[in-house]
Amino acid sequence: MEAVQGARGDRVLFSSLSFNLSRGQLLHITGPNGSGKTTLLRILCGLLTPLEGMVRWHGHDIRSSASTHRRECTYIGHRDGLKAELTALENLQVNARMSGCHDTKVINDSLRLLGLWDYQDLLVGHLSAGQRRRLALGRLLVKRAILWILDEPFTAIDIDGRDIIEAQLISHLQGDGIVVLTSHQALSRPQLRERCVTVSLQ
Amino acid sequence: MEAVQGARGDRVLFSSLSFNLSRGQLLHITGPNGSGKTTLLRILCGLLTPLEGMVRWHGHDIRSSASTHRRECTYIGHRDGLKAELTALENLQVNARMSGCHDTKVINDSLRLLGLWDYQDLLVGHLSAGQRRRLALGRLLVKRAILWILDEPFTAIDIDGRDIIEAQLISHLQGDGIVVLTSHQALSRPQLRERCVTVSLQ
Amino acid sequence: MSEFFHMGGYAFYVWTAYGMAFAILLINVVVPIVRRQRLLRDLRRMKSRKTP
Amino acid sequence: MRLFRFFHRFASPREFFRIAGSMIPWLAATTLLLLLIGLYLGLFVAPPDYQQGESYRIMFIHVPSAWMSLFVYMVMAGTAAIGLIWRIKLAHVIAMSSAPIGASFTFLALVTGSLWGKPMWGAWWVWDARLTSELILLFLYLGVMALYAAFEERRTAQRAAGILAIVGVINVPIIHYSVMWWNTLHQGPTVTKFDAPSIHPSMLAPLLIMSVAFMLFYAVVLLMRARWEVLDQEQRSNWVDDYLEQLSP
Amino acid sequence: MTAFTTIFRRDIKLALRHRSELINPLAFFVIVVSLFPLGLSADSRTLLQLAPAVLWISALLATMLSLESIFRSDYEDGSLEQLVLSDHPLFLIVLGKVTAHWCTTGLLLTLMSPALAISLAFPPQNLDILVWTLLLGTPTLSLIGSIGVALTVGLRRGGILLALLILPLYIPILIFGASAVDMSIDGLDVAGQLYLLAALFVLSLTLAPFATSAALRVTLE
Amino acid sequence: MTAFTTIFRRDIKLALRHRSELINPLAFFVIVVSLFPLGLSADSRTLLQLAPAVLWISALLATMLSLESIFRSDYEDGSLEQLVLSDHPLFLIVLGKVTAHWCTTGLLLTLMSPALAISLAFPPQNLDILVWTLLLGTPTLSLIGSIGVALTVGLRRGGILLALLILPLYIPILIFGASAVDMSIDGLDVAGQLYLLAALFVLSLTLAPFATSAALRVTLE
Ligand code: HEM
Ligand SMILES: Nc1ncnc2c1ncn2[C@@H]1O[C@H](COP(=O)(O)OP(=O)(O)OP(=O)(O)O)[C@@H](O)[C@H]1O
Ligand SMILES: Nc1ncnc2c1ncn2[C@@H]1O[C@H](COP(=O)(O)OP(=O)(O)OP(=O)(O)O)[C@@H](O)[C@H]1O
Ligand SMILES: [Mg+2]
Ligand SMILES: [Mg+2]
Repeated sequence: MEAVQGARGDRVLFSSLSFNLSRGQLLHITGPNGSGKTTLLRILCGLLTPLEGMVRWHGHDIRSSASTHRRECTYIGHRDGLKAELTALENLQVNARMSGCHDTKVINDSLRLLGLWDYQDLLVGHLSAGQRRRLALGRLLVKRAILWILDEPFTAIDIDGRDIIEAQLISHLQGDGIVVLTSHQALSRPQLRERCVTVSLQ
Repeated sequence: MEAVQGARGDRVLFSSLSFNLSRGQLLHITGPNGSGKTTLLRILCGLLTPLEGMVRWHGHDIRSSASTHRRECTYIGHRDGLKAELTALENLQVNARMSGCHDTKVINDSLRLLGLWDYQDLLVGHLSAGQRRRLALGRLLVKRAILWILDEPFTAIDIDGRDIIEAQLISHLQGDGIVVLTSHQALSRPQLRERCVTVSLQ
Repeated sequence: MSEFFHMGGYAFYVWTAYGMAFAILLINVVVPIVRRQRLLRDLRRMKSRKTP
Repeated sequence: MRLFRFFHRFASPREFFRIAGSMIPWLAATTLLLLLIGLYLGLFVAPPDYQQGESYRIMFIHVPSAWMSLFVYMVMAGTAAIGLIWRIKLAHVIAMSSAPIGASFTFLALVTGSLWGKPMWGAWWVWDARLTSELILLFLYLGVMALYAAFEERRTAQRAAGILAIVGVINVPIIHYSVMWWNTLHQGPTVTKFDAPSIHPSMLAPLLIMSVAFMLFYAVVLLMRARWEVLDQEQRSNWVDDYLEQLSP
Repeated sequence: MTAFTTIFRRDIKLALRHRSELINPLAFFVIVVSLFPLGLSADSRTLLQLAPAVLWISALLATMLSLESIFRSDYEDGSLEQLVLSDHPLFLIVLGKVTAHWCTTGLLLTLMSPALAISLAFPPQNLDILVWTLLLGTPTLSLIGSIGVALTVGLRRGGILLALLILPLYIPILIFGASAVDMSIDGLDVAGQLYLLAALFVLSLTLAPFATSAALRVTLE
Repeated sequence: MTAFTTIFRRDIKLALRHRSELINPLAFFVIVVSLFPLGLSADSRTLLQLAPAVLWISALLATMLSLESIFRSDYEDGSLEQLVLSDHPLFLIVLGKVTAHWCTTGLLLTLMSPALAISLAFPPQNLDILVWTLLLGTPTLSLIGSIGVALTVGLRRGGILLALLILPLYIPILIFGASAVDMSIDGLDVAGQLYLLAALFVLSLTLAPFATSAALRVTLE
């Protein structure tokens, strides 16, 4: 569902890159450090404008149909987007409400699933790096968008956590979702690997 | 070279932990998210005071012999400690000078080794996550301390980079250095594994 | 007696001053007592959560 | 040596909690008694001043609270320094419990001062050296309290606020000597002069008694605050559990 | 509207969580106002002459210094890019944040101002005009300020640049506000100034959120 | 000494790299000074009366607003913990940073002040006293400020708390500085005030770096 692309800063990182994704597919973007993975993801979710070309979603340029695209897409970047002064629960509540989910059950289930149930009343500033990353990924569970764009989702996350998240990715793909992610490690589950398209930069 | 330990915030993370390290050994601290790995490393390098017990270096409490300990130890945390407004080269120069190294050859060699030679005149703010991490690790090469304390050194680093860094760890250990690190992934090189002691938190 | 309260025309100043003093001393006594109650309540709750 | 051992024991949280608990009732009773005597002497016995009439009776609270505002600050800074240098937890607790009490004395001195100033100088407030520096003292107290509240981790909060308290000590001599260094509206030293105090004994007596009463009051409130702070800080130790058990069988 | 209320409540909660931060702009206001009598060798006539300007300038500086809190911390922890990507209209989100900011600064400053005015020998019968000008002026300050913050939030140490950008825009408000207070002390009619302040408020209320949203989208690139 | 010069040169280089930031405190100083004639209905006699206070207060606020840059960005990117862990005495590093800060703010403000003073109808023959008080006072402001920044750097949105902490400590300097300028206009002798300012400078030069180092070690925990 996407097409041609551009550059960053003064140097062109990738040019005439182009690919299509259909429902149920996972796109794994790989490449050495500095090859432009983050740049590409930010273009895909509309935070950066490509130097040339455009990104299409359901066939429309995402700049013209920005609101549909935003509603159907969740981006999780290098930074977690959590408020250190709110508790884990409050953070997830705000995130849920901002994406139209008012169901406490969904929120509670997500906390349990992510292994944060016991930490729900702790301020996020007091969580460890990995716990914070898990909470950030909780956005995926409360929003239920079609397109997930994840920039190194597994940083700071332990093996258990990785397992949980990969399971979520699988069920999302089985439910006809689309995932775009970067990661320096290979995906471990065969169910993921069989649905996976890889794009290597440089 | 170290002894008993304590806690963080209001909750005790680990208690009566104690271990000894001798020259040429690598300590791999593992544990799920939030188990206190970062806390332990910050105690080991003197940034946090343990709730109880003390850390000994050459047999002395590091609080009383702080300057020896600081001279002989390098810590690289979750954050990189680089100035976004200076170029890669300038950052490494400042770091080198602050640790008593005035030799441009050492600095140039480190840049080459880390694969940053071509990026030396780029502002660090324009480097990618992995390039920045590499530059932060450059501290190890210019300071030549005995004790290296590394908090998830491989985050955001690609496979090539990981290889380079593991090679450095091996040569450091062979030169009678000590390494303490955390990482959610296992170490890949057999030379590292045979010198490795593992401490699991919780 | 009313002359005493009159304070030679300075009643407002003198009595406000004494009143303020009384109020502030009282607050200083009350705050720790309230804190005591709250702390004991919190500690008990925490302990009862821990035991079962 | 005995004294040293006493302090050493006193500095252990558990003993402090116990000893302070047993001291409070006695101290409180003495304070109340002195306050009543002071008020009686000050309001009924002491004669009106020949210059200021009855308004001078504000002195019996103004001057003790002004003195206490300085004294408490020095206690706070002193204990903070002890806590930082010798890493004694109890010293930090005393320092941080002193801050709100000192702030209220300062506030009281300011309010009563301006209630006294209106009839005497014809203005609620003038920007002269002593008044200003007392106002700064209030801000310093508030700064220490705000900094203490701003950190989540208690130990860091105590030490950071302690450093600020020590830095602010410079203000204390400025307040005290301001009336001598600058010619101001405010009264010069009348009581604290080294030779004979230039004040009539029937006025001096209630003033001194009220001062002692304020001092004791400070001690009582400080111990009360410090006890609960210690209990909170030590909530993980066994003796706290024992104590709670003892309270609610 | 969900976006507005969610964000408004979130920001108020954040402010309340750090109660000390809530009183900080207030404390700053008090301190700056009291710097003036200190720096001047003051008698009450000169003070009164200065009072309107000093009160207004201090309120302006207190607002300005607290402006960064509207977006800075959200930017730094990555929440801001999430808000920009959310499927609610960005201007509603912005409006929620600005309203929360005003409630925790401008509103409190306004409520505080009479006490300070009295210490500057301000005549009590004119306090209502002072309060009215501040009540109409401070929301405008927050609104305009949000544009400046949005423009500078991507820069490190944007603090002073921000001041530089928005002060020129603040000057008209300062002039109308201070002169209204000044004239009311002299017993003149100030309805004109008040209408002007109200007009500026309405204008910025309708335009500033859009400008801020646009600025955010640009600086986040 | 390597530590002092390395850090000093690093910070100066950082300041020069963002030339706009170098002129920011200056610009702020200029703008605040010019707000006053706007907020007041000004004739040159009242202006002259105000000039010392306005100049000093603006210099103080400009310094204060730029204080955060001493440690904040180093804290955020993790450089600060590396500096604390380095094997050089921390107070030398602190001194290097404070000196760099003063060179890029206080020194520039001082050099700028005569021009602004003239615009406030300041008598030219008294400019030297103005410059001297600022030259002795602004380094003290930077030094004391560094303690405050070190204490608040670990807190999010420490900005206004910082003001609350250090303004009380700044007030004596303001009073001596402004009153010296004021008295010199009236033709009085101000040697006493200048000595006092010099004494405060020496005192803070010897004590502040240690207090700052201690504060840094505490807040980094
Ligand atoms: C807001 C206004 C005032 C403030 C902030 C204030 C503050 C102080 C302070 C801080 C002290 C203690 C000084 C020291 O021990 O070094 C003090 C003492 C005193 N004040 Fe005030 N004062 C105020 C108004 C007044 C007024 C209006 C009077 C009487 C006309 C007054 C009479 C005294 C006296 C007699 C002492 C005792 C002096 C001594 O012997 O040390 N004060 N005041
Ligand atoms: N500043 C703090 N104040 C209070 N508690 C904290 C603070 N920082 C961390 N903690 C607590 O300490 C625990 C351990 O944190 P730490 O960062 O050491 O974990 P970690 O083992 O490094 O985890 P990760 O693998 O996720 O990085 C966390 O669960 C958190 O609750
Ligand atoms: N703000 C910027 N301005 C200019 N150039 C930039 C900027 N951000 C990144 N770059 C350049 O773009 C290149 C790619 O950056 P990007 O962050 O997309 O890499 P990446 O593939 O995500 O790498 P990593 O695996 O290290 O995260 C970098 O080499 C850098 O030189
Ligand atoms: Mg990246
Ligand atoms: Mg960690």
